[in-house]
Amino acid sequence: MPIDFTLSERDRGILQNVREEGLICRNYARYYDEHEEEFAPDVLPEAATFEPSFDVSAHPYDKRVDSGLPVISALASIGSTWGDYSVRMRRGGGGLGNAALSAAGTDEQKKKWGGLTLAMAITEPGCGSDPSKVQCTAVLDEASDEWVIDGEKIFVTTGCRADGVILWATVDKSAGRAGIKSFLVEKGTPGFVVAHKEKKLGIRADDTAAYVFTECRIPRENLLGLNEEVQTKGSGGFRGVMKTFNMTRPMVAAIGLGIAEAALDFTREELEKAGVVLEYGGSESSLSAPAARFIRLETLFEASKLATLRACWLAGEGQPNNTESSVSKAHAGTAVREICQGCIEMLGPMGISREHLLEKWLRDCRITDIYEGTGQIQRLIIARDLLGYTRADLK
Amino acid sequence: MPIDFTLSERDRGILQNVREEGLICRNYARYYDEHEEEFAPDVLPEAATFEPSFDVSAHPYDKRVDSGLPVISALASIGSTWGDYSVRMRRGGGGLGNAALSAAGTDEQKKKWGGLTLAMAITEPGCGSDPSKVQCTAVLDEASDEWVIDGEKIFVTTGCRADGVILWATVDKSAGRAGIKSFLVEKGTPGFVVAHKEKKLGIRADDTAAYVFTECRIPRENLLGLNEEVQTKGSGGFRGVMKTFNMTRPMVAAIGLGIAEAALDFTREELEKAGVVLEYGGSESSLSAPAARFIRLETLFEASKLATLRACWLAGEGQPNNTESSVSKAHAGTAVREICQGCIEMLGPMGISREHLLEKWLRDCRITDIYEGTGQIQRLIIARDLLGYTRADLK
Amino acid sequence: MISFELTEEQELVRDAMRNFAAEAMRPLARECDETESLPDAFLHQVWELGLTSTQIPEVYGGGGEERSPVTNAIVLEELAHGDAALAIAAVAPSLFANALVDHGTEEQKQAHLPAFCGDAYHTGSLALIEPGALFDPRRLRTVAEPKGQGFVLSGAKSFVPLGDRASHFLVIARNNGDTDAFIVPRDARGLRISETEKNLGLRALPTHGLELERVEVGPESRLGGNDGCNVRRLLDNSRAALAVVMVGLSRAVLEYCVPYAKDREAFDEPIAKKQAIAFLLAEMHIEVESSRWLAWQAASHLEKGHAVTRSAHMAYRYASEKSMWVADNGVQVLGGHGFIREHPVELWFRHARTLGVLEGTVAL
Amino acid sequence: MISFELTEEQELVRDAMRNFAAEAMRPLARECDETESLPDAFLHQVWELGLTSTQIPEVYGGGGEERSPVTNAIVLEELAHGDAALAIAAVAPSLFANALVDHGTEEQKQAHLPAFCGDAYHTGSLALIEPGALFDPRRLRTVAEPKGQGFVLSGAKSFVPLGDRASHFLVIARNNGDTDAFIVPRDARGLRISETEKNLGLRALPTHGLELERVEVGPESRLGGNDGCNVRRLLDNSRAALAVVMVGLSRAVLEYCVPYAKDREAFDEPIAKKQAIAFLLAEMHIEVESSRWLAWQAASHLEKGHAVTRSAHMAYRYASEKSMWVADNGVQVLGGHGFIREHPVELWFRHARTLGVLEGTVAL
Repeated sequence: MPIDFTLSERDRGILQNVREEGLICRNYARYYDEHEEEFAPDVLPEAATFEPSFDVSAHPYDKRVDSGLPVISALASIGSTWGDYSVRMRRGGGGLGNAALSAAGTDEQKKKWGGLTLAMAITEPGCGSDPSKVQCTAVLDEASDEWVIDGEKIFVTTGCRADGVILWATVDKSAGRAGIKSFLVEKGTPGFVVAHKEKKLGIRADDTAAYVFTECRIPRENLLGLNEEVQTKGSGGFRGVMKTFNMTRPMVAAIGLGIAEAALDFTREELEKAGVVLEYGGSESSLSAPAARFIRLETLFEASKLATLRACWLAGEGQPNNTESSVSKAHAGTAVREICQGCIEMLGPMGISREHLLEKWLRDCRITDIYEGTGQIQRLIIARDLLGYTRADLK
Repeated sequence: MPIDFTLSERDRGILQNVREEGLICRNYARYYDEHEEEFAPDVLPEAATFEPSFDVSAHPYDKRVDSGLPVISALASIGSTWGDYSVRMRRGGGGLGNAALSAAGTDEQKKKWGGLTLAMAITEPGCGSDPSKVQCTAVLDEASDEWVIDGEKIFVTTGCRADGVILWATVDKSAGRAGIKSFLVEKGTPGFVVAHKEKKLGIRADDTAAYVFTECRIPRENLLGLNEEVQTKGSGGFRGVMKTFNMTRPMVAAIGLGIAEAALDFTREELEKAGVVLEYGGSESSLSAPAARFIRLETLFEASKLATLRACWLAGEGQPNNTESSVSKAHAGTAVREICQGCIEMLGPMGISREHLLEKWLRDCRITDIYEGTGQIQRLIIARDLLGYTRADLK
Repeated sequence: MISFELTEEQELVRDAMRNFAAEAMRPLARECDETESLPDAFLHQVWELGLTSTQIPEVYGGGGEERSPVTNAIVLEELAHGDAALAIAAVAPSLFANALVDHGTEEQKQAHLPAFCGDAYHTGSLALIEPGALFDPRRLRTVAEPKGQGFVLSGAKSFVPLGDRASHFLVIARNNGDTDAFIVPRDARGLRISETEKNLGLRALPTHGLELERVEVGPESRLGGNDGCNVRRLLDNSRAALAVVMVGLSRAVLEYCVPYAKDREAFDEPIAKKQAIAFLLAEMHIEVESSRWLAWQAASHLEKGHAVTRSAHMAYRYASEKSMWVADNGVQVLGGHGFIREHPVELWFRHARTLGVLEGTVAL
Repeated sequence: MISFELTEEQELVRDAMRNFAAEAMRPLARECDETESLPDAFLHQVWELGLTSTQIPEVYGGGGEERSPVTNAIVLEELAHGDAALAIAAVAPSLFANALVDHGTEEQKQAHLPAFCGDAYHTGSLALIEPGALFDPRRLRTVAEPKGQGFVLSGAKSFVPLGDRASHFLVIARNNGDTDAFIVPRDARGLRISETEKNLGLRALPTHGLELERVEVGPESRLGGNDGCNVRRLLDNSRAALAVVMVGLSRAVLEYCVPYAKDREAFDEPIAKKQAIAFLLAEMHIEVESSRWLAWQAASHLEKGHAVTRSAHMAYRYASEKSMWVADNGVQVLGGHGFIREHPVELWFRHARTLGVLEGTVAL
């Protein structure tokens, strides 16, 4: 369909639903921020009547007028985390592992596990942003047709509350990055232990876990995408694994943007209460300092949101979006930091009070530029694509 | 003397003189910008009665109350280029080669050549910021006690109008950076040709030349510092050459800051004429957008100026200032860009009119972050010092 | 729905304009800037593309093609990628013609549109900006006072593009609390057109100052007649269009820097292999792309007749900030070579800062 | 003359404070933040350093040492390098005492200063900030109305540090066009002190809201007596001091990140060897240094009795912007580890954003 930036009735309906639920989540935001040891309930009482936000299949979809699934998912993520990042995580379907499943799983796998909340486990104590250093192993036991997983994972978002996890493990260390595959492990599988829960700057109600896998056996068909072959030539094999990022990166961007939008909306309201006039279409010179600053931040948000929708739209069209996914994540990663810091600075001392959520949004949003590949990693990916460089050319 | 940020009577007298001369230079600024093929006269008629700005020796110096030579030189540079960068260059003594001479020359050399305007020639067509790639050679002819120079230099600031040049040449290519030495070549020496004059974005009246040296013979004592030994062990030899940068970098920062201060002063005046109120001591929230932005830019200027004075003060105390020199240049390099761009944006369309000098200041200041080592090179130097890394550790 | 898909037709026109820009504009840009001249031959060549006339209704002699602000944004990005100054000269007639088509009375259309459908380059111009610091398009000082059936215009304008050859000026003025646009012929009594202004960038595009000393115009000069017109929308359109120009410019910088950085060696390898340079290029790419989507969004709002003041404001401000950033860092990537006039980045640097304060000179 | 030279005495005191910060503050910081508590033992320990009492004239029981705002800046940077929240608690008494010394009448000095020269930690506090968005210290809403010889204070304050233990508050209020400071005892009638506020950072430092409901105070409560005092200078001093705190904080971040980056490996080498990380560290260093010189300049202006509003404003705003930048990028250098509370960078990130909006809580 031709270039278009308007939402259909269905789009708006979904988002309206998401926002309403978001506002309910927001009621619990402070409580679970201050009680990080507790988990928010799966279903908030006031939200019991809502459809799960991400079940877009509940809405009849007309491809001639409605936004595609990746786009509406990103918009819904913005809407949910606008309510509250952490409490939102309790409303199934939105785990980062689910994005990976939908990007790289077979149709059967999607069907089988689509209903679970799936975490995504990549980082290990020694590896940080360097996936080629993955030490976690998956060994095929042909006798039992099982994969045997051993290793540790840290910084697993929603790791405690998830029903299962998609993790990266190597099936052949000598093959380097090409040996890395994604596997699905359900909670309750023997040998899979949640070892530790992190205390964090933000997103405190959304737990971050450390996992230990010890001779953990999973069915052979739990290999995401079912491609067992190790393509040592070229990086084709690893690219398959990386593909899981092509939706998670814009989704992470969207999650951050929802927080930033909450900060902007709160700040706009406070500024307007204080008599600040926001005027568009003129020069900055006639505006007050907070009005000019606010409009700049709002513009930054809008730019970041469009970059994210662009990456999602490409995914929906089945077009490659590796660069665009990194653009969206890199853009949002810095934008949300600047927006939340700026909102606090504009409002002054009230911005740092825990009587309001603004200070929490600053803390929550800060993860955006870190997880699923830091901003630095995203820029490396973009630069390589731009320059036609390999990983060896540009490190 | 203890920490102090006030100027003595002598300091103020020198700077007053420099500013008055600067204002005269400014009268000629537009003309020589638009007539880059012409040279401004050595002595502007209205300025004939001024002492040369940099002849601080004309002022009795009391080390208990007056700022030291490097500091007052930097302040004087700010004052002169506040008048006009390019026309200022016509008033002897200020060439970048002179800073090198004063940092690395013997006392006798300083005495002999101190009165000349000296350019500094480092860059070659193929080498950019990489001094170890210097192809220009100096071969000692023991028979005649002469150095024979061969090679090409580009981007030589004030190269056409200078009385001579300090150039980098290698006496031993196999020794890499350690083989590089600085030589002084006076204009008129056979074999030394000014080949080309660049057309530039800014500082158009300050010529930028390309030199060709063909069997150019200079006296043996024209080796700056007279140290003929090539220290292949360690980088001691090259450090001697690099030392010339320890004053040129803050001087380049100061030159850029003078331009930025001119832009700020012009903008302040126009803002005030237009009724913008600059108020200090309160929150930004009560200011107009241009007032808040202006004060931020002014603050950036002040921070950059102090970083520059700090590097100069260390030089005056005979303390190492390698990192601080790079800090001053890196800070000023970005600050002046932001300041001049911001001033134009604040003033709106009038800022881009050649009826005023603001647009010229934007063009003039842009060189600051490029010559004498780009901002990227400066950050590399700072990072290496900070991390205790060698050039091999951090490239 | 959210969609970023070009139609086949848009892809074709984009490719055609990309070729035109590369062949007919880029090679001219430097000399036109250095000599501050706008060659008639170029204007003739661009006129033959029919950018303006094809979208004018047939009844006034035009091609009658439906006008698509989105398609026009795609075209304008390509032209600006060639050269921003020449691009503005190329599409300046559209601003005037489109304003008439969108807001003019039947009489105004009949009087002015046929001239845009002829064989020779013909243009009007927008007189919006006013001299002095802190110009704000929402706080104009030029006024229109009613006199009899008509108006008396008083004030001063600057940065009026093509003031040397525009047949008419669309003078934006305050009219009793409202803002209106007045069609003023260049030979109007009391109107003085200045010498060509000298600017930082866009030197191939002549701009002029206007002095309006009690210029008396009849009622037919008020765009939209007795009802006036939506000047706000006209200016929003113009700001959105300027955003597109800045996107094209930024893309030109990026596309020049990428091969340069791969080719240029320092410390034994291409500078592109240094993270400091590679990250600058990545950031440029991020901003070129993001600026474009904001500009498309504003164009799409125009196309659908939606409110556009806010989205055009955002597109313009963002592109202004980011095109300056991109061009400034383009200079940095080239180092010393970025500062000399052998490379086009020097020119784009000046264009960027100039475009970023112009508030509007073209239309989609 | 321009000089950046520390005296020998300044070097000694700097080294002593650096040790104290490393040994007595840094190890406490995380737990004090997590538990939102300010240990009396620490206050006692810091009191023994005599930071406040030594500079109070002997006649009031103090050490009578000459006060040097520059030396105090050097001291405060070191304390804040230990922990900003504890540092503020440590020097909060000085703000009150110095205000009395500089601006108080003889009677006020006699009444209040001896308490600061005892063996036990004793403090007053500055009640400057007011609730609500867009607080501006130049546009206060708390007012003092004359009544008889005295005044009636009405309004509300927030972010009053140590409101739980301050014996008196220096309430800044508008007094008939002027601004004045009033010494209000904590048990004044009509004064309500809130529960401890909950803030983003500086959680070890309790802050409180004050409600002043027609608080009647006598003429002796007006700082400076009938002449009033230079409140502007008092606040400038406080902003300059806060700038110094932010310098110490930024330096702490940098000094933590440098060894971390050298130690942490990714892609087979320390992350510090990546230009992207190395340049961030270089930039942090640039800003820590530059912020410090601006703060020193303001301190020097204070010391010499020069005008300080502009230099203190610049020092405060610059340090506010840059300490946030440094702390934010400190988190980035540590990546995932920057986000968890095992490392102090997380704490410094929250401190930085908090300090950057406080406008003033300490003095030099």
